[in-house]
This record gives sequence, C-alpha cells and structure tokens, in this order.
Amino acid sequence: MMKNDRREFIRKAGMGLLAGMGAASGLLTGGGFERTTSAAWAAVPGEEGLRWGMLFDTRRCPEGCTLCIESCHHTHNVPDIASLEGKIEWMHKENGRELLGSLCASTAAVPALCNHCAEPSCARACPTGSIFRRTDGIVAIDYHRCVGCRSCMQSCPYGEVSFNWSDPRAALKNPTVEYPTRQRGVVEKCNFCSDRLVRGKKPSCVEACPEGAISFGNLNDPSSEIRRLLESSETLQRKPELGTRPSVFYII
Amino acid sequence: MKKVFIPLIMVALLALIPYVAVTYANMSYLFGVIIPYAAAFIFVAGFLWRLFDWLRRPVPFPIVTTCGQEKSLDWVKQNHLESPSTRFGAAVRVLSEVLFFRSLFRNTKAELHTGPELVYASSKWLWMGGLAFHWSLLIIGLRHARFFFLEPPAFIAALEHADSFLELTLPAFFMTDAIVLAALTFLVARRIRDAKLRIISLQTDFFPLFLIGGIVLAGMGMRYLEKVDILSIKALMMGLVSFSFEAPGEIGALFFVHLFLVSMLAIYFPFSKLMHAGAIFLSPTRNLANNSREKLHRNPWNKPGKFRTYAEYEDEFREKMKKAGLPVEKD
Amino acid sequence: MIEQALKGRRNYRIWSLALLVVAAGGVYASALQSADGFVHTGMGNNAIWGLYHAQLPFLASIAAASLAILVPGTLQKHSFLASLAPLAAFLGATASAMSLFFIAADLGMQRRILTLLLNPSPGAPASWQVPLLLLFLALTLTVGWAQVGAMRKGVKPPVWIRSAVMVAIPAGIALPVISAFTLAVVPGSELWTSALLAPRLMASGVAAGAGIMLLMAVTAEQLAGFKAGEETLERLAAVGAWAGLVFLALTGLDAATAMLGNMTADTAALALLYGNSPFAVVSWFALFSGTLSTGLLLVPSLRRSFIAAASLGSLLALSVWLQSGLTLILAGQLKDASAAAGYAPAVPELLLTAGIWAGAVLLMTVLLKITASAQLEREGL
Amino acid sequence: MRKRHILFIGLLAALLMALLFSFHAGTEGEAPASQAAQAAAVDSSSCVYPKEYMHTHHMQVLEDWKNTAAHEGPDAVHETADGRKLQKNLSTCLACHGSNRYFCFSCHAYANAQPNCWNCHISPLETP
Repeated sequence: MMKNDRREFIRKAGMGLLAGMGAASGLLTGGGFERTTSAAWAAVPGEEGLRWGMLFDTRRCPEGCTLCIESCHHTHNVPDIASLEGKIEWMHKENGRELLGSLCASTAAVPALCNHCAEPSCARACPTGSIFRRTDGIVAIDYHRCVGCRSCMQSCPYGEVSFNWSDPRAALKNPTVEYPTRQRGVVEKCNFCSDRLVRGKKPSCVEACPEGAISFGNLNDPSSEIRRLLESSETLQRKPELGTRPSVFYII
Repeated sequence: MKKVFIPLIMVALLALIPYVAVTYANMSYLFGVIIPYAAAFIFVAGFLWRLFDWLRRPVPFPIVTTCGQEKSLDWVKQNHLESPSTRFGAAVRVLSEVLFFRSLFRNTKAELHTGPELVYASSKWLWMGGLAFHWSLLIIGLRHARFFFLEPPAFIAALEHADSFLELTLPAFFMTDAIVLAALTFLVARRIRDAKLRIISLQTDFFPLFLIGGIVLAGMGMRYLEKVDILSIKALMMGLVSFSFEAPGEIGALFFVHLFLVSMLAIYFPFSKLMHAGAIFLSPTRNLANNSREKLHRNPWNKPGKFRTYAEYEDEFREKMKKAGLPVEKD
Repeated sequence: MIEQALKGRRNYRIWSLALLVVAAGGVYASALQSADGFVHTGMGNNAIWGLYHAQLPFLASIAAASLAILVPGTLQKHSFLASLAPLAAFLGATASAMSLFFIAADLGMQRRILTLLLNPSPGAPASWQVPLLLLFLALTLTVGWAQVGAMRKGVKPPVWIRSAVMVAIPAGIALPVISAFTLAVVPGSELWTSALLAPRLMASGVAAGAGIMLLMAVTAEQLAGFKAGEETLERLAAVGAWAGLVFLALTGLDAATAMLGNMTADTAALALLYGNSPFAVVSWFALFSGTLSTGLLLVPSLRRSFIAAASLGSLLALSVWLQSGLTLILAGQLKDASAAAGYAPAVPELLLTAGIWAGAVLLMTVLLKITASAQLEREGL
Repeated sequence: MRKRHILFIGLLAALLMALLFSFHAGTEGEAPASQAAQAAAVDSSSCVYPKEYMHTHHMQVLEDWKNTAAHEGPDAVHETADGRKLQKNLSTCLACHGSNRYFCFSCHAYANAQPNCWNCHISPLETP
C-alpha cells in the first residue's frame, strides 16, 4: 500500500465508516443518510442570528484550478511546507469521492476547509478554551492562548487543524503584512476570513474564484443566497453522521 | 507586638516621605539625585569601614567551628568539607555557606510528643525560605542591570529571559518577584508565629524585612500596576552611574518611593545586622583552617616572650650545684 | 530528612550519579526542543502524539493505584499494608510528578503552561488533568513525608494524614477516568472510545502499581535493610495478580464485543493493534508477558519468594506500560496500517523521555532511601 | 598582616571604582531618553487614550486587546472617550504608528524591553 498522509486518510475514512454503518443499517441503498436538507441547520430550535456558512458548487469548479487555495494561503500567511509530516493547510483540494463519500458521483477534486461545525469536537477537546465557537458560528482559535497540546488536531474528524511543528516564518516567502503569522508550537486552521468579514469583505477564496463557485452567507437567514441555493439543490456535507453539523456544503 | 508595628510604621513613613515630597513639593531632584548619591557614598564608605574595622582586629585564638573529623593520622578519614585543614578548604567552606547556607541545612527542631517523648527532627524551613529569599534578591538585583547598561551583558539578558519564562502578564511576569514576596512573608510570619522566636526577635530584625518588602512591593507596583515612565528612569539611572547631576524627568511618584527605600536600605546596611553579607567572609570561626595541631597560631598582640632554658640556668649555677652535690648535665 | 539523600554507600552514589547523567541528557534534549520545537521529534501530521503523551494513561493509572495500598495502609487500623503506606504515597507522588513533566514536554508552547490552570475549559476532560495531578502530587508527597517523619521520630503519624488521604481518594480515582475521557472525546478512534477504557486503566494501574511496589520493597529490603514483612509482600503480589486478571478480562471483553458484534471499525482498530502494524510485535509481547506474569503470580510458592515475586511484578508492570501506555496511544491514533510507519521516536525525544524516567527513578530512590534509613534509625535507637 | 588588609581594602575600592568607570564608559555618546522618544514621535493627538496614558500604559491596553480580541470576535471593539469605535487589533495601532518604522523599537531598545508581539505580528521593521 502506498504511504499515505494521515490526514488524507482521515478524509477518506469517512467512506469506510459510512460503508460500515450503511451496511449495518441498510441505509446505503436508501441514500438519504448523507444528503442534507435545510432541516440540517434550520430545525434546531432556538438558533437564530448569524451563522456563517459556505457552499461549493463543484459543478463550476474547474479541474486543476487552485486559485482559491492560493489566495487563502497568501492572505493568511500560511507557510508553504513541502513535507507531508509538517504540512500546514487552511484549504486544499481532495478527491470528491474520498472526501464526501459514495454519494458523490464524481471523483474530481473538490475544495475542503474547516467545516466550522455547530458542534465542534475540537472545541470540546481543547483544555484551555483556545479553540471555540463564536456567536457568528465561526470556530476560531485564540493564538495568544493556545498551549500547543494538539488535542483539537487529534479530535477533528476532518483533519483540518494543522500544527506548527517548525517555525512558520522560515517557510514564508512573501508575507501579507496586514495579517499576522503564527509562531512555532500553536495550531492553526481556516478562520472563515473573520479578519475580512469584520471589514465588510467577503472571504478571500470567494473573491478569488473566477467561476463564482463559492457562496458564502448567513445560514440562519432564509433570504440569503446560500439558503436559496441549499433549498433549491441537493447538497452534501462531510461526515454528517458524526453529529458535528458542519457549516460547509457541497453541490455535486 | 510593639516591636513589629514600630518598624512597620517606620517603613510606611519612609515610603510616604518621597511620595508626598515629589507629588506635592516637586522635590524630585533631592530624591532622584542627591539622596541616592549620598546613600551610595555612605553605603560604600560604611561597608569598607566595617570591613577594615573587622580586619584590623587581631584573632587571638584559632576558633574555627567544625563539625567533622579534623586532619589526623593517615588512616583516620578527614572530613574535608566540615573540618578543612587548608586555606583552600576553608574558602570552599565559606563559599558553600554563602551560596547554599549549609549551616541552616543542619537545623533541627525539638518536638514534644505524647509519651512524653522529646524528639529532634530536622527542620529545613528556614533553610528553604532563606535560600529562596537571598537567591531571588540576587537575581532581581542582577536583572536591574538593564537600567545601568545601555546593553546589559548577555548573561543578564539570559537570566531575565529565564526569569520571565512563564507568559503571564504583558510586562513579562518575573518568577523571582513572586518567590521573594512569598519568602519574605514566610520570614516575617516565622518570627511572629512562634513564641520562642517572637521573644528573641527585635525591632532590628523586623525593620530590614519590612524595608525590603516595601522595596519589592514598590518595584512590583511600578511594573504591574501603577506604571511609571521607564525611559526617564533609564535616563536618570544612566546619569547616576556616570556621575551626572542632571535633574530627573517626569517619573511617577512610586519610583521615588522605590528609590528612596533603596537609599535608606543602603544607608542602613553598614550599621546593621545586614552587614552579615560582608561579615560572613571575615568570620574567624568560618574562614580559618582547622590546623591548630600543625601550625602554631600566634596571638598577634603578644610580645615575643623572654625564656630561660635549663642549660642557661645550669651554666649560671653549675659551680654552686656541684658544691651542693646536685647532679649536673655538663661538666 | 533530606540529608539522608546526600549520603550513602558507594553503590548508591554510583546509581544516583548514573541517573543524574541520564536526567542531564533529558535537560539537554529539552533545551534543544525549546530552541527549535518539535522538529527534533518523530511527531508530525502522521503521529500527532508521540512518546511523551503515550506515558500519560499509564502514569495516571499508577498514581490512582497507589491509593489501593495507601488507603487501607493509613485509614484502617492494624492494616497489614501499613508498612507499605509511605512507599505507596511516594509512588503516587512520583507518578503524578512524571505525568506533569510529560504533559509539559508535550506542549508546543511551554511558556504558556500556566494557561492550563488559569483558563481551564471545564467541558474538556483534558483541562482537569493538570489541576488534579498537582493536587494529588501535593497530597501524596506530604502524606508520605509526614509518615516517614513520624516513623523516624518514633511517634504516631499526625491526624491530618487521614483527611489528606480522604481528599486524595476522589482525586486519585479521577486521574485514570479523566485520562480515559481525554481519549474518548476523539471521534472515530475506536481503540479509545470504549466505555471500558477507564476501568481497564484502573485495573491495569493496580496490577502495575503492585508490581512496581514489589520491586521497590524487595530492592529496599536487599540493599537498604527496609522491612516490609513477608506476609505483606505476599499479599501485595496477590493484589497484583488479581488486578492483572481483571485487566486481562476487561481487555478480552472489549475485543470480544468488537468481534462478536462484528463492529467493523472496532475490529479494524484491533487489527491495527495486533495485526498489520509495526506495533503488533509489541502488542503481542505485552499481552503474552502480562498473561504469563499474572498466571505465575497466582502460584502461592512463587509469591512467597521475594526475588520471583519482584521479577514477575516488574514484568507485569512492563506489560501494562506497553498496553495502557505506548500501544494504546501510538496505535490508537493511527487510521491505517501505512500511517503506522510514519512514527519513529527521534533521538532527542528518546533522551527527554529517558531523562524524565531517570529523574523519577532518582526521586523514588531518594525517597526509598529516606524511608529505609528512617526505619533503620528507629531500630538503632 | 596589617599591610595585607590595607591591600585587600584597596583592591576592593579599586574594583568598585573600575566598575563605576566601566558604567561611565558605557554611557558615553548616549542620546538622552527624551531624544529617543522624540525620534519616534508621530501625531498622537488621536490615539485610543491620551498620549501620556499610552506612554506608560500601552502594554496594559495591548494585553486587554490581546485577551479579548479573538474571543469577542467582531464585538471586540474599543470605544474611545470621544466616541470613535476601533477594532481591537494590532493592525489598528499600526495603521497610524506603522508610518514610523522605529516607533516601537527606539524606546524598547533603549529600555531593553523585548515584547513577544513580533513572534507572530509582522513588525514595521520587517516590511519593505
């Protein structure tokens, strides 16, 4: 067997898990298990206000295009580390079948990032409350408080948390001055561009996509574009069976 | 309790003087320049005078204190550390006392238990408290080098870095600050809590503790709570060490409290129990080698004696002794 | 009493010096790590936790296990375990001190270690670890110290020892439970998300703790003249054997549930542990040595022989260390066989781990020496 | 014996003097603090707090911002006495003070205070 990146495997593991569970419950043929309806977010009572969400229309996502990733990594000073062991990613593209399970018909690469779950298991594992869910639904990291115990990284079922095993500045060629880097010894992940949202801008991946394949908006607002898309099309989430309630959706 | 409160009130008053004088009378030149210079002069002169005074006293007897086997016959194992027979050994002993407080390490405490049984158990509290207190003070003192040097020596920078290891507050928190406060509290509480110690404690035992406590609190207050202008402080300090008489800039009053208390400590130092810092090196019970069987220790004030040997005696009275029929050694 | 630690015969000095040298190697490695970070370790995206974290469940269980001796030894009147109570207290203290050191070694931002105390997140099991370890360390160390002090003075131990031990009971029991829960919050890690993990850790801790105490008591007996009593040691060995049995039974139950229920993910995790991973050899060795030592300790004649009991106890402890420490953490975080090859501890990591262990063994040696000399001094009077 | 003692005292005194003069040598050619501060002066008429307060207390303001910014997210807003609302963020500071690259460094170097801000935040000295 080829040597795999662990995180890549975690992403793939959803498929195996689903196959196992599907076999046991007979749900695999039924198909409804992984498909998300608007009930996935709207049916939770007492949840109002802002909850940022993202939707990828992978039909419009060109093969081989990585503009969103490049833009994200440049804006947030994500170091470019070649080795799989020390790699840091906020966003990446993976085989859709492996990422989203067997309901995803296509094996084309689709973008993936932190799901900003409504029930984040990373936040439940963090001993210092350094990774937490904000009132606007963004799962944020307080880099000033993180002690680097990597519990969040261990407990994220999507493998979307990265750790700075070495000094990130050494691997940063052309930093963006407006956004800080991280230091060796803390974890990091996608922040849903909360730094840009506060200035009234859209996330940098959304802006960078030439095809307009990424929608971003308030999941709790019935009139938002993302809700309109969610209600009009069939969407998938990553590993919804874990009960983490991701805020990132995919149209295949 | 009078002997606790009077020193406490004295320290409080001492702290109040510069505060009032600087805040309301604008006497920062007096408290920032004149008094520190005077205090430094008194400290240095007083310290040297005390040392000189001790040095010129003769040591009539070798009164070295020991608690181990002294140098004896070859097959008897000598305790080199406790009973040194060379000057080098004595120096090692003094240093181990200065650096590690070895004599306090041996402390025991008598306890009366039901039985009735009197037991002696080792008691290391004073040793631990004293060690924590003195070492913290040393590190804190060295850390202050950043006010006296444009660029402090590398080892002091490293010390500062290690001392602020814990990321707690934004002007980095120094562990020694906490340790010295805890140790001071212990040392004061020790004298008050135990009846025996309370009786033998004097005002002069409490005063330096409270004074140093005041200095520490004023210093920590400036760093963590009531901020002062650190640039003006550095300018003033750099001026002082280069014998400049320039007036201090706008600094918070708390700094003058700190500086004045330090000045008072410096003035008080040579004339108090605090001189143990110098005295420990000159104490004959410590710095002498235990070699009284090898070397004759002459009392320096004894005049060389006039002795008469038996041979001389016989020379004088030989004839008379012979006459009297007494035996003589030489004919 | 500390002064007793500074003098001793030639063998004691050589042993202590050797341990100090190894501990110094650990200090060097930790300096290296604080200068350059985890690049000096084998950890990476394939193995998020390595050798450091792998010690934690084992040590937590040992700390809790010390209660099994300490509680009857101090709270019961005329307990046959009374002579071992200080040893048990010191074992608990050493294990919790080691845990704290390994937690510190595993942090990416060691300068922020106090954040664990100042900004706890009570919902996260991991945030309870450090406060409880500190509490347990303080309690066991003072209890053990006071007991040895009383022994040296030939007086009754102070009364507050009983209250301190009572407080230590919930704290100590919580340690392995929390250790198990820190692993249980990781979804999709089937080796960890078992309800049996906490009882398994506790049973394994008692088995290993009894084994280590046997080794300690017999060593102190042979070298320093410490006297625990023949009957006491035999019963201690029996405690280890029974706890070992419970541990093996719980491990078997967990495996049987996975197999009989045909729980795919669970059996896949077991297959990783015992089948297609480099850890399989270690896992099988641990299982085999655990079964062997438990079985032999059940034989009364072997329990009665000091040397046999001590060596079987050590083997049992080693087996538990491998099972509820190393393989549990290292294999538990793996997702497939190919990822297993991704972790090999690097030299500084090994040095630091060995350094902490050496420091702990030194601490234990010193505490044993003090205990033994306090006992001797009393008898000499 | 007496002579040796005087020698000892003399040596001690000489050492002290040498130490003092070494300090003196270190301070020569040194710009006074006020100059160092002035080198960094920018228009600070509209800082988040009065200039004098910021001069001595900026670290406390930064610590407060640092501790609350991430957790309060978009609500981490600092309101000044004259009603301006500013996002709690170091880049808010650098938006003004970044224009003088040496603003932080001249005083911090003089006072030998090394903050750890620049472990992550990109300092004006590092920008081209």
